Amino acid sequence: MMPQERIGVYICHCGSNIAGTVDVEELSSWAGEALRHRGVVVARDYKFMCSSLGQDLIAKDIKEDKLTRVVVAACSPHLHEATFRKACADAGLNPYLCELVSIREQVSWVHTDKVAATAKAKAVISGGVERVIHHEPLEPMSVPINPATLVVGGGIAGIQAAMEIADSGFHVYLVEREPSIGGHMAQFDKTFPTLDCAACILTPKMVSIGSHPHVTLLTYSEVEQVDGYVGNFSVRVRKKASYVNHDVCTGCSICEEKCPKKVVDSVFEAGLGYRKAIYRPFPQAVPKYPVIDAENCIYFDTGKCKACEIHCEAGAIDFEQEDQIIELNVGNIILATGYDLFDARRETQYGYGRLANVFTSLEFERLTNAAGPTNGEIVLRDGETKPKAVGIIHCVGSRDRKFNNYCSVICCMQSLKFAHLVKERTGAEVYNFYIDMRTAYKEYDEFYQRVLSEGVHFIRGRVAEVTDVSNTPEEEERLVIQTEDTRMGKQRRIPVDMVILSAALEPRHDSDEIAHMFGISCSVNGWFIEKHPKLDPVATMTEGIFIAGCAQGPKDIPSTVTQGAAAAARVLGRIQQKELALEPIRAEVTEALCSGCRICNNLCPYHAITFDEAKEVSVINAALCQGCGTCVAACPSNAISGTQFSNEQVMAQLEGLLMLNMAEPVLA
Amino acid sequence: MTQQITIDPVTRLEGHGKIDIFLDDEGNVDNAYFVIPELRGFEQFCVGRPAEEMPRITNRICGVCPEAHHMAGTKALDALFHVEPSPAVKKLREMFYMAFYVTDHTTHFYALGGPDFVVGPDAPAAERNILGVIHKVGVDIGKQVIACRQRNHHVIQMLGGRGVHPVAGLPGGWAKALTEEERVEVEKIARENVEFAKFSLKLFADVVLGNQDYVDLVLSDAFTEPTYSMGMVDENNMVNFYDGKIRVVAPDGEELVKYEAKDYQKHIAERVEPWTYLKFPYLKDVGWKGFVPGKDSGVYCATPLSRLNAADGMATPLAQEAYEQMYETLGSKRINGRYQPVHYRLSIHWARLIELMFAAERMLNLVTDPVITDPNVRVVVNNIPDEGVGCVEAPRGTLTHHYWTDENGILTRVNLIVGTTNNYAPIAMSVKKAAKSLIKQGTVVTEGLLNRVEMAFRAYDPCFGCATHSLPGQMPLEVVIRDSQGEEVQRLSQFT
Amino acid sequence: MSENGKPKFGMYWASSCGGCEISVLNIGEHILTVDEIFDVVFWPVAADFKYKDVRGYPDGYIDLCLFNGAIRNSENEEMAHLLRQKSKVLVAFGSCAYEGCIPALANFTSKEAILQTVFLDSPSVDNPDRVLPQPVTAVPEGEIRIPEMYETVKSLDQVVDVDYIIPGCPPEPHQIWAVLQVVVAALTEGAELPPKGSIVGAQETAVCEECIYPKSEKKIFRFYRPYEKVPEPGVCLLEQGIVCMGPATRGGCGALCPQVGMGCRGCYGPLGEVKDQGARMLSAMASVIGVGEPEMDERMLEREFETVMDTLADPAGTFYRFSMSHSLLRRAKVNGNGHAEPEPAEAGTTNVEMAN
Amino acid sequence: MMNNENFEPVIIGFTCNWCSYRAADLAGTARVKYPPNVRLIRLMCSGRMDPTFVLQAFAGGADGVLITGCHPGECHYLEQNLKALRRTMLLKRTVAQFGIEPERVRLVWASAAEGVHLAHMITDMVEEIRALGPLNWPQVAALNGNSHVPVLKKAATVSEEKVEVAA
Repeated sequence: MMPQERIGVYICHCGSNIAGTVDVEELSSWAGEALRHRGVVVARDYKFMCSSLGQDLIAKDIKEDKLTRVVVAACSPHLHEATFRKACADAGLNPYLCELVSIREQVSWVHTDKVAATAKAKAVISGGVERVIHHEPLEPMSVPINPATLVVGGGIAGIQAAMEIADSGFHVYLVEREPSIGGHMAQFDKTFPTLDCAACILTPKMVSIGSHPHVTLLTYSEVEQVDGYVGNFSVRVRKKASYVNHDVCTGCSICEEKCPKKVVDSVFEAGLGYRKAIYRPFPQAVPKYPVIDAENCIYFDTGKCKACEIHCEAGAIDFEQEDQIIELNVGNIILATGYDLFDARRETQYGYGRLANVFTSLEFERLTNAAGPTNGEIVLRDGETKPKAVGIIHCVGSRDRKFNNYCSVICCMQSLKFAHLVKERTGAEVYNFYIDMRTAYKEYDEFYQRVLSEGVHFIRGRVAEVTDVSNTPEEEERLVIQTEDTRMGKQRRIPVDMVILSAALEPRHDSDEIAHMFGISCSVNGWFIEKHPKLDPVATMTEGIFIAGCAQGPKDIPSTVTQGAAAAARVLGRIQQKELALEPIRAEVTEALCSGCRICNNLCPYHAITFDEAKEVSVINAALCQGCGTCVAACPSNAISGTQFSNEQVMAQLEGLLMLNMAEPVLA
Repeated sequence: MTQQITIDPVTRLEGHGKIDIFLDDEGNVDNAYFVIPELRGFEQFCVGRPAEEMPRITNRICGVCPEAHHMAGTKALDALFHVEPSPAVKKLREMFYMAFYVTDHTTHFYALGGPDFVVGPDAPAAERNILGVIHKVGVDIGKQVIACRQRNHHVIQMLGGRGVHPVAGLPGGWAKALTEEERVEVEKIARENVEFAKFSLKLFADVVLGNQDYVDLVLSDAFTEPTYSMGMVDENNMVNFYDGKIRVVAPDGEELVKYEAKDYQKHIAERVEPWTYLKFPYLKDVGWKGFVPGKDSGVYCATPLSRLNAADGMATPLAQEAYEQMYETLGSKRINGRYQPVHYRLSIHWARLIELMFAAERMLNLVTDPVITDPNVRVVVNNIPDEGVGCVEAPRGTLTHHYWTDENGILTRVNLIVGTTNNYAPIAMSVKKAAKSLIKQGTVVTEGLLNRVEMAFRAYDPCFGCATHSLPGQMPLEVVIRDSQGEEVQRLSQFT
Repeated sequence: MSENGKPKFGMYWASSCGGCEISVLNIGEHILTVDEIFDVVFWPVAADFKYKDVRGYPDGYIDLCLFNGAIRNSENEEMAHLLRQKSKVLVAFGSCAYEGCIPALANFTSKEAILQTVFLDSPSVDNPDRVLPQPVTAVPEGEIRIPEMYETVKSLDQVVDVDYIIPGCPPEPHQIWAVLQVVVAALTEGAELPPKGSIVGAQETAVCEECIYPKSEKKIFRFYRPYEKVPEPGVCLLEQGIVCMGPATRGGCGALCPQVGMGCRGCYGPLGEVKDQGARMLSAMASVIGVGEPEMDERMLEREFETVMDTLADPAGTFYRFSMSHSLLRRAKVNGNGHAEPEPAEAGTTNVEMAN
Repeated sequence: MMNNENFEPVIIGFTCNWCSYRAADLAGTARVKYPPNVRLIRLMCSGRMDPTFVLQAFAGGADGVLITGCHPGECHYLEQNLKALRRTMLLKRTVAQFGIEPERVRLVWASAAEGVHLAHMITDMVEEIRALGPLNWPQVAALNGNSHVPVLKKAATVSEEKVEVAA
């Protein structure tokens, strides 16, 4: 029978790169003869196939010899596959009917014996010819991109990302767990190294986001379910009942004044201050509406009180309010879910929670914050005594085999900031206990120098313990920091009145669930994994899901903002494309052959494979599939086929490489 | 000049069986060889397999009696893993096994051996098959036979998983328990079986015993061969198919030995001949004296008849009744309470029907036993396996499986002594004898004559390598007579 | 068609166990219908025939010939050629003819090892002169010939051209009857026959499709041999770690074995375009082993996997239980019964100890 | 062990598009030399590696099969290389029962940066297979004249096209 395909074989000299080690003329005449019965109708060799003249050769043959397949034997597909595919496409041949096999990187450059190299090149070409016979014309898949975007997390990263996108005129849904956006930054007083006040730079952004025409703010809300794929995610959000009707509430906060129930504020005030059962986390909260914390509300507990309702002139209180389920359709998602602070109690030897005047960094932020519980007064727990000496311990829970191996990045600068503030406001002696000083960013080290010059003490060494057991009269009634001073090379005991622990940044306690819900993954430490640590730090392995800020790993505010903007830029790029073209290398289930054994169901890291309970067959979502082919190889029924790497194609190439297609099977 | 008559193929015996008859210069039978030309080698290729698979591998030795190999293999696993099955398990297995016996004996009597009698040994061959039987006795009966096979195969599938090649056997247990609904169904089937067995015995009495020619044929010297008889007996020395000791009695009825199946190697050895792929077992206690009958020759039979010969009787009433009737009719005397063995090969058919009755009655007893529906018949086994022997009575003779494994239960060694193999020597002898007594100087070898030669071994229901069957009782015999140069001088076949 | 206008039917067994014939008989009363519809011209199990007649038949005389049994020796192969020549439609009937079946497990070992084991090392054998069966034996009266046993068990399609395949060990009666009806329709009413080479009497999907147990995602943490676990009722056996060939095995039997709590044996052979049933099952099973995390140290990973795989006894014998002849490799290079080479001598001595 | 010095093994290598194939490219651009006995097939991921390919390679006359992928934890598709590892391990156990030395199947991790490493692994494997000697599977399967020609398309009648070769 006549071969069905008309195949052209093109052998590149690549100057002497290939021709130097491989007998290219021999190859082309051999291919023309020995592979004719396989459908090879043209075989040429040429100096530089990738040159425009070389490409013209191919184009000409495609037209004149009505080629249906093209095999180019040249360099690595990673170099010129696109080139030759385009050449074919321009000549009217589907680009995927062209196969580029490497006889340079894999033959001429790595072998020396011309005879052996030429023999191998023949095998490689015969493999390409057998393979290309089984190629199918493919079209890139295009997915329409829904222009709306979901941003999860209302910290500075999320705010920045949302802002960038909204300002470009595309809609953003910003979901925040807490009653207000702002995140950790809203809790800070000053920001290093410039020491400008966090609120001053953050709140304007919060306000404009809150009132932005293209932003739907969903605070006190959590994402419950995510379906779909890049361009077409459908997201279910639960908006928790706030028992306050935002349509009528004016945010006058009279309800907060009148509410009789005081609650320790362990979130915003880090446990240093109180809030009411109906509350806004802080005065500049966005949105301005309060929420009722049902767990602590007297009415919800006893059925009596209703003080807020009584005093609310707007009549905004609504005890009957229920959680609201909101369905969103978005094209892209940015996860900016931030971090949790390391629980300093776990470093028991530092006494946090046991020794009153040991504070965490976040507590201290509140302490120094003018809007904080002490109106910015740096005092001991008693609320009045000013410390005469303050110890600041770095790396609490970071760079510590017992807890987290990683460096939390911000602690050094944060501690320097604290040191400066203590000095400035109390004149107390300040001791920094550090392992290494890490001030590697614009103007960071300058700040370090400045604090040094302010007379802050720096002691290098891991602190052994913080204790209130005194050995000397001067230690009495004080906290003693027991440490090794590795510069002096001796043990030291330093009495202080206040200890600040620069606690580590940790992944959110529920980062695993979040990752699973959005179909991405977490590193061993629990941070979200980026698509590429260097070249693609804000994308993930799942198309259409991006990450920004500390959710991806500890970082300071500038980097966080940068990532927020970067993620936004990536999303905007997608939105502008309107449609997304995906490589047509995909796996597909042939329903008629699927027995529903479900072997394949949990093999896909992108959750592209689902089970259709009604039809009892497995289904692959082409837009989620990345084409790795693992399920194709695993399907015991051969019910899953993989385009461009089908069983037929690989087996054919295999037989070609073994020269089984020769009239006489020869094994070099 | 010497002539060689080749009967090829006899029938499929792990392939085909072949008889080579050599005539001397006078044209008398010099010698006759019964040849088994195929070997599959289960004993070797099972090595390396997990032992627990043996019941599901060795049943492929024979698709006609896979249940026998499945059961022998399963019992070998009990021993191999040192686990004693619960009474419920034993009874469930035996009931399953009885259903198999009913269908297998039915198949043989009506489709294999039966035609010789029902339609007659000299009837045209074209009629001597199951359809011939049906024509003779009527379609209704034919349908009864089919129905009997079907309902019992239904039980086999219910408990074994599949109608052919069951899968349920496990060390110390059985994969499938019997539910009450199923039990009720099986009980009904068992009762039908008893009725069918009664009917079959009556048919035999009417058709065979009612015909003096047949009786003479049965009693004729050409079909008489006194040898030792082997069979499995229960604690009361009654016939049992599933479990018991192996008893061997001399031609005159004297007990030679009664041994535990696991000791088979002490009492059985197998000869090898270069002209056949099948081995010839014989009694070690007597010794191999060649292909000769009698008390001094280690040759023995393991057939329905020899099972009856070796036992003191049948454990169920109707079967016992039929048992006594057979021995009385064949003129056997009771010696200290036991009938003397009989050695008329053709009466094996009769013995088979008596066993059919026993199997039916036994099945009924078991299915009405309260423990039969115990749901806990599958057990977890943790013992370290080493070596085990399993033995049952296959319809065609005592069947022994012997396995050795490593501590992971991977087989290192396998030995199988298969039902019909026991009878290889006696069959060879019977064939030779029939040939000698039928082919004399100057005889023209005719089809009827060939059929009589054939009848000599058909009575054994031969299942060589336990894979031999020809349902119409129709051996595709063909005789080629060549001169010493090998030139064909006469070719004839029994069905022209 | 013969004088009486009936299609001519033949059935033959090569190296098989007879189960295929029993399964044909198990179509019950339909057997009488078969007798009515067909003119049986060759069927050792069910009717008379003349060998010399078969040889005398004109080529293609038999309309439908069901051939069961594998090709184990020269005689089997001769019959295959004869019947191919005499038959219009030759069907590989049952697992042996289709893919070798259980007897093809012999392809894991060698002819020599088989003869050694059976005739020399068997614990009960009495063979002082170490006699082995010979193709030709001189006896006082003349000479006796027996067929040559092959080294490798072959499937029917490896010796002759085959028109259709009916898989199964044995094919289930309801499937046999279904196929016969199709053939009759084709022969009598000229209905369309399936394309040559089709697998008939079975379905396009795996056993799981017919299996009574609901399926869910699979993660196997260890394998259980059938006596190591009493399966939880109503749960897929493979998900419980009990090896079941169902996912890689063609359906059509009705998923009988799993119904009694035993994993599918795999007797209906591979699916669709699958070239090697064993490799498919191997790949599927290895894919769903549940242990091991990407972060783990490589040695640790391998240890974890080894532990799980140690619970899977005799992988080759399991994956290729029925399809050995038709597998890509077809046979083992040396004795592959889990031993590098057969050790007859050693076995022999142990045997003596056992015997005494 | 027979003397195989003059024996040139044929080894089929499966590579991952993201790591080992690029490692092979890198070996080329770095002009690292290795024996010409290995012929590579590109897959998107070692997870695509189907044991059928390996058996087909042996059946078709290959003396060894090299499977390469990203290091554990570095898989471009997260953890598909672990599936390749599991399949390869089970495959080695299986082919051993066919009397094929497990060494004839080798799994090598090679990141896109490890061109030299990959070249070394290839050289090493070629020498190991050379020492093992030819596998000759077509002949093994051909015992008893089983004319085992590995599945190959029928050679079509030679077409009349005249072959042009660019001057």
